[in-house]
Amino acid sequence: MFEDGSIINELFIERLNYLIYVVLLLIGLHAMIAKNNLIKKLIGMSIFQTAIILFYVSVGVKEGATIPIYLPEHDPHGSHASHSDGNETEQSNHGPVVLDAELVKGYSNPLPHVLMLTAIVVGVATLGLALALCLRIYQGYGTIEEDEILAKIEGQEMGTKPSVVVKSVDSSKPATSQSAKPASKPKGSSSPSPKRSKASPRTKAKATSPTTKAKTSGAKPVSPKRKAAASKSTTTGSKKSPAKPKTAASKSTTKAKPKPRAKPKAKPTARAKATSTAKKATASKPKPKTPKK
Amino acid sequence: MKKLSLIPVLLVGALLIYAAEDFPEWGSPSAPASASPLSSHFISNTGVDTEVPNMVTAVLADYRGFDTMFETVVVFIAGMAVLAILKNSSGPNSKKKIFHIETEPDIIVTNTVRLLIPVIQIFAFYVLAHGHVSPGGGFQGGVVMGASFIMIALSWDLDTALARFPVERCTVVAGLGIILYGGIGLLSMFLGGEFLDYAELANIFPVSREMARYHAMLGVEIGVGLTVTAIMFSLYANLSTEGRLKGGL
Amino acid sequence: MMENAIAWILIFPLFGSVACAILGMGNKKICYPIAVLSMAGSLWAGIEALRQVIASEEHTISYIFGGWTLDQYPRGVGIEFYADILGILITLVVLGVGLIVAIYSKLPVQEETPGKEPLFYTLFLLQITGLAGICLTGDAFNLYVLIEVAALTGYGLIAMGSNRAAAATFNYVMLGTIGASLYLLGVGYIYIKTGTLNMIGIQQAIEANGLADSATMQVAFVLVGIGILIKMAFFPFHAWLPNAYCNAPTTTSCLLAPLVTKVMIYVMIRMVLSVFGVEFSFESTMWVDVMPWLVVVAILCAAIMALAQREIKRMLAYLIVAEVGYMVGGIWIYNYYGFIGSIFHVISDACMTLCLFLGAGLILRKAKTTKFDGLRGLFGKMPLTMTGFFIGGFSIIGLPPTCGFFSKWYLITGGMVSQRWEYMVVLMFSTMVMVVLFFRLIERIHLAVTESGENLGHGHGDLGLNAEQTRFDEGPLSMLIPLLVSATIVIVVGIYNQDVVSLIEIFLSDYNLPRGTGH
Amino acid sequence: MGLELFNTLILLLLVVAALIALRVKDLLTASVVFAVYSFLMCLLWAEMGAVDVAFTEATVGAGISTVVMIATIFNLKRKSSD
Repeated sequence: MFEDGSIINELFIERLNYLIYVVLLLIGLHAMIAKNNLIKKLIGMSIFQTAIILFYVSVGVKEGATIPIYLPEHDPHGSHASHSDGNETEQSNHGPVVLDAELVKGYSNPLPHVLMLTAIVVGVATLGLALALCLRIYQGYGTIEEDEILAKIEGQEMGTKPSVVVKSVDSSKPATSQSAKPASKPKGSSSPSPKRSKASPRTKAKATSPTTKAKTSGAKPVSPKRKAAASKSTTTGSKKSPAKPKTAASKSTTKAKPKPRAKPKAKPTARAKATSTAKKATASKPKPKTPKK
Repeated sequence: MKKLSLIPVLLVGALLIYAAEDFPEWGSPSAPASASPLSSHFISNTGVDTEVPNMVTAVLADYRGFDTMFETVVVFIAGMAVLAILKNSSGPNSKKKIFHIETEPDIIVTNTVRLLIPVIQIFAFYVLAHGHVSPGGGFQGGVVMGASFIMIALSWDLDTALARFPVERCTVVAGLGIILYGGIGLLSMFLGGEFLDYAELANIFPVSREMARYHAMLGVEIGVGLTVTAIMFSLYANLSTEGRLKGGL
Repeated sequence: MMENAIAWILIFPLFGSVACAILGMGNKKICYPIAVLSMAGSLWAGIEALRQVIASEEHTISYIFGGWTLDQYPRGVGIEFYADILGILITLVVLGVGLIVAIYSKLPVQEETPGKEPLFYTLFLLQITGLAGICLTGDAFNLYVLIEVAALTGYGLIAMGSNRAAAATFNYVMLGTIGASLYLLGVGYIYIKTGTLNMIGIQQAIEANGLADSATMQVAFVLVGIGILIKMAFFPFHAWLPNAYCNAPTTTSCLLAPLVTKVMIYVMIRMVLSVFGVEFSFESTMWVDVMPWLVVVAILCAAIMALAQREIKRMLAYLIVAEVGYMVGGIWIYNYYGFIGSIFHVISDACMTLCLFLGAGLILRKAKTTKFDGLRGLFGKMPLTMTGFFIGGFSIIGLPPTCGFFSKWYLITGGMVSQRWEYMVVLMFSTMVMVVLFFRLIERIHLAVTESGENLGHGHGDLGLNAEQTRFDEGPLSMLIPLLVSATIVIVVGIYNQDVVSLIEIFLSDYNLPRGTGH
Repeated sequence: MGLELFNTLILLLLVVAALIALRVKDLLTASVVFAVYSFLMCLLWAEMGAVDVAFTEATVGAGISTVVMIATIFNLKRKSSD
C-alpha cells in the first residue's frame, strides 16, 4: 500500500510514535548490553520496557476519541443528581444501555491501557529486585562495574588455593566469560566476555587455551598470560580505570604482593592440568572449607 | 566492545522497522485492534455488565481480574524477594557507612511534612475509592499511600517511619491484601460461579448482579491498595538500609 | 466443587505461599508442612483435572475466570484457561517435581539459608504457581504475566545464596527481562493485527483473514520465538544458566533445573501448534530450514562444554542446555514423530534432571564438594544416593528401561523419517559424549586411578582410603527418599511409556503433522 | 495543529532525555534525568488519551522507582565509569 517515497513521510509524519518507540527500544537494548555500570544497565532496562509500553498505548489510540471513561450522558448511574432512584427503576432514567457502533467510535480502546498497567508494575517490581541485587553485589565485590566484578570473581575462584599455580583455564571460566557468538539470530546474551575482549586486544595476542578442550566456535577462553595479568591487577586492587588492567597492573606493582607469584611456564599438556588439579585436590582436601557457594 | 554489541541491536531495529510498514492506519477506528469484537464489547457493554463508568478499571478488576491478581502477586513477590536477598546479608563492603550524618530532622521540613501527610493519605484513599469513576484505582492509590510513609522516613528518620509501619507488619498487610483479593474470588467460587465471578455475590448481598460486581471491584481494589502500599514502603526501607533497617537515607 | 479443579491447581499454592509469609513470622517451623500440604493439594487437583480432560469428549477443558462464559460474551472478554492433554501433562510434571522438591527441601533450606525459611517457601510456592499457570493459560498476555511471576520468584530464589549468586542472578535478570519483553512485544504485534489476545481467537483470526504473509505477523513470530528461546536458554542465549544454577542454594537448583526450561519448551510447542498454527509456523516462515542447523550447533557446543567441566553441577547445567537443543530440534524437524519425541522428552527430561540434581545436592551435603576430585569412594559411602544419581545418568544417556531411551527413540525416528540427517548425527554424537561424561564419573568414584593414571591403592579396586572414609554414611532420609522416588519414576515412566505416548497421540491427532518425509 | 506539534516535541524530548540519562557520569544525575524521562512519558500518554496509564506511570514509574533508585545509589558508589 506504499507508493515509492511515501514510506519516509508515512513513518516520520503520521506515525512518529512507532519510529520513536523503535529508537527508544534500541537505546534501551544497547544500554542493557553495552553499559558497564550496573545501574546504567537498569536504566537501560527501564527505557526498554517503557518503549514497549509506548508501543502498546499508541496501538489503542483512536482519532478524535475521548478517554475510555463514560461521558455523563452514557453514565450507567445516570447523572448523580438522580442517583437515589438510579438503580431501582432501570428504565425510567437512562440507566446502563448498550452503546451502538457509532458511539463506540467516540471512546478510545481501553484494552491496551489495562495491559500496560500490568506492564508498568511488573517493570517496577523487576527494577526493585535488580537494585537489591546491586546492593548484594556491592557488598560482595565492592564495585558495581561489570568488568571489575568479573575480574574479582575470577580472582576469587583462582585465589581459593594457597599455592598459586597458574591453573590452566578450565572451561568454567569461559562459561562465565562465554561470549555468545553473534549467530544469525541477534544474541541477547549480555555476558561479560565481549568486555573482556575489549581489554585484551590492547594486550598481547591471546594464546589459545592450553586445555585439551577443543576450541568452541563461540567461546574465547582466556589464556593463562591474560589470566596472570588479570589476577595480578586484582590482587593489587584495580585502579580507577579498570579499562586498561595491563597498564594499571604494571603501574601498581609497587605494592608488595601478598601472594608469592610463582609463574611456572604453563605447559599446554593435559599433564599440567592433571598435576594442577591433583595439587588443587590435595590442597583443597586438608582444609575441609565449606564449599564455595 | 560497544561497536560489537551494536550488531544485534541494529538487527532488532531493522526487524521492527520492516514490520512497521505493515501497521494499520494510525488511530483509525477500523484498525483490527480498535474494531475487534473484544474492545467494542468492552466499550459498549461495561455500563450494562458492571455499571462502572471507568472502562479501564472495569476491564482491569473484573473482565481481566485474574491478570490483576497475578499483578498484585508480582508486587508481593518483589517485596518478598528483596527481603530474602537483603536479609542478614553481609560482605566485606557492607558495614562501611560512608556518610551517615547524625543530624536531627530539620524544623521546617518536619512541620510542613506534618501538615502534608494527612492530605496525601486522604488523596490516596480518594484515588483508590474513586477509581471506578475517575482515573485511578488500587495501584495508584496504594503507591501514593506508600509514598506518604516514605516521606515520613525521609523527613524524620527511618525509625519513626518504622515505628508507624514496621516491616513485619508490611508483610502481614501485603499478605492480607492478596488474601482479600483471592478471598473475594474464592467466595464467588463457593457460591457456584467460576473463580473471580463477582456476580455470584448477589446471592448473599441484597444487590443486583451488576451492583455486586461494582462493589466486589471496590473490595478488590482495596486488596490491591493494601498490598502495594505495604510492599512499596518495605521496598524503600530495605533498599535504603541494605536490609539492616537502621540509618537509611 | 470439583468442576473448577483447574482453578484449585493455582489456588492451593497461592494461598499456601501467603500463609507461609504471614504465619512464618510466628514460628519458622510451620512453613515446611504448609508448603508440602499445598503442593499435595495442588497435585490432587491436577490429577482431578487430568481425569476430567480424559473424560471429556474433545479432551479439553475451557475455564473462563470471572464468569464471562462463551455463550453470552465474545471469546477473549474474560481470561480463559484452556487445558488440553499436553497442558495438563506438563502441569502434572511441574506439580510432581514441586512436591518431591518440597519434601526434599527440609534440611538444605535450614542449613544453607538459616532464618529465611518463610521467605524461601513463599517464593517456592509462587514459583510453582507461575509455572503451573504457564502450562494452563489460554491467554497470550496472561502468559506474559505468569512468565514474569515465574521469573521474579526464580531471581529471588537463586539470589538468596551467596554474593556470588547475586552476581550470577543479575546476569539472569538482564537476559530474562530482554526475553520476556521481546515476548510482550511479539504479543503486541499479534494484537495490533488480530485484535484479540485469546490464543484460540488469534488462531481463528490468522486463518480467517489470511495473515500468514503479513510482515507484522512474521515479525511477531520472530519476536515471540526469540523471547522464548532466550527464556529457555537455547544455545546462543544460555550464558546465564550455568552460573545461576551452580551458585544457587541446593533446593533452588533442584526446583529450577528440571522445570523452567521444560515449561518454556511447552510454551514454544503451544505457540507453534495452537497459536500460530502448523501452516503458519512451518510453511510460511523460513525457520524450518534454519532452526535444525542452529540446533546442531547448540547440541554440539553444549555437549563439548559439558565434557570440559570439572564439577558435577556445571556439567549437569550444560547437559540441560544440550537437552534443550534436543527438544527444540524435535519440534523444528517438522514431523509427527519428532513432536511425540519432543513432548515425551519434556516429561522424561524433567524427571531425569530432577533425579540428577537431587543426587548432586546429597553429594554436596555429604562429600562437601561436587568437584570431581573430591568424589573418590562415594559408592561405598553412600550406595543408595549413587544408584539414584546414576539411574538419572543412564536415563540421560538413554539406556532402555529408563524414560530417556524411549523419548530419544522417538526423536531419532522423527529425524530419520523426516530425513534430517544432521539432527540424527548430532543426536548420536551427543549421546556418545554423555556416555563419556557419566562413565568417567563412575570411573573417578569407583576405580583407584587418578586422572593422571597413577594407581592409588595397591591394586584391584582398593581405593587406598581408610575404613573411616568408606564407612556406610548415607544422606538423611528426608533427602534420600525423594531421590529414590524420582529414580523409580524415571524407570516407571520408561516402562509405561506406551500409555504416555498414546496420550500424546490423542493430543497430536487434531494437528495434521506430516508423518512421511515432511515438506 | 497544536496537538501534533506538542506530540512531536514530547517525543523528541523523550529521546534526548533517554540519551542524557545513559551518558551522564554521575548516577544521581542519571536517575533524576530518568525521572524526567518518566514524567515526559506520562505527559505523552495523558495527551494520547491513556489517563490511567499516565497516572500509574507518574506515581509508580517516575515516583517510586526514582526514590528507590536514589536510595540504592546512596549505598553504592556514585561515580560510574561509563
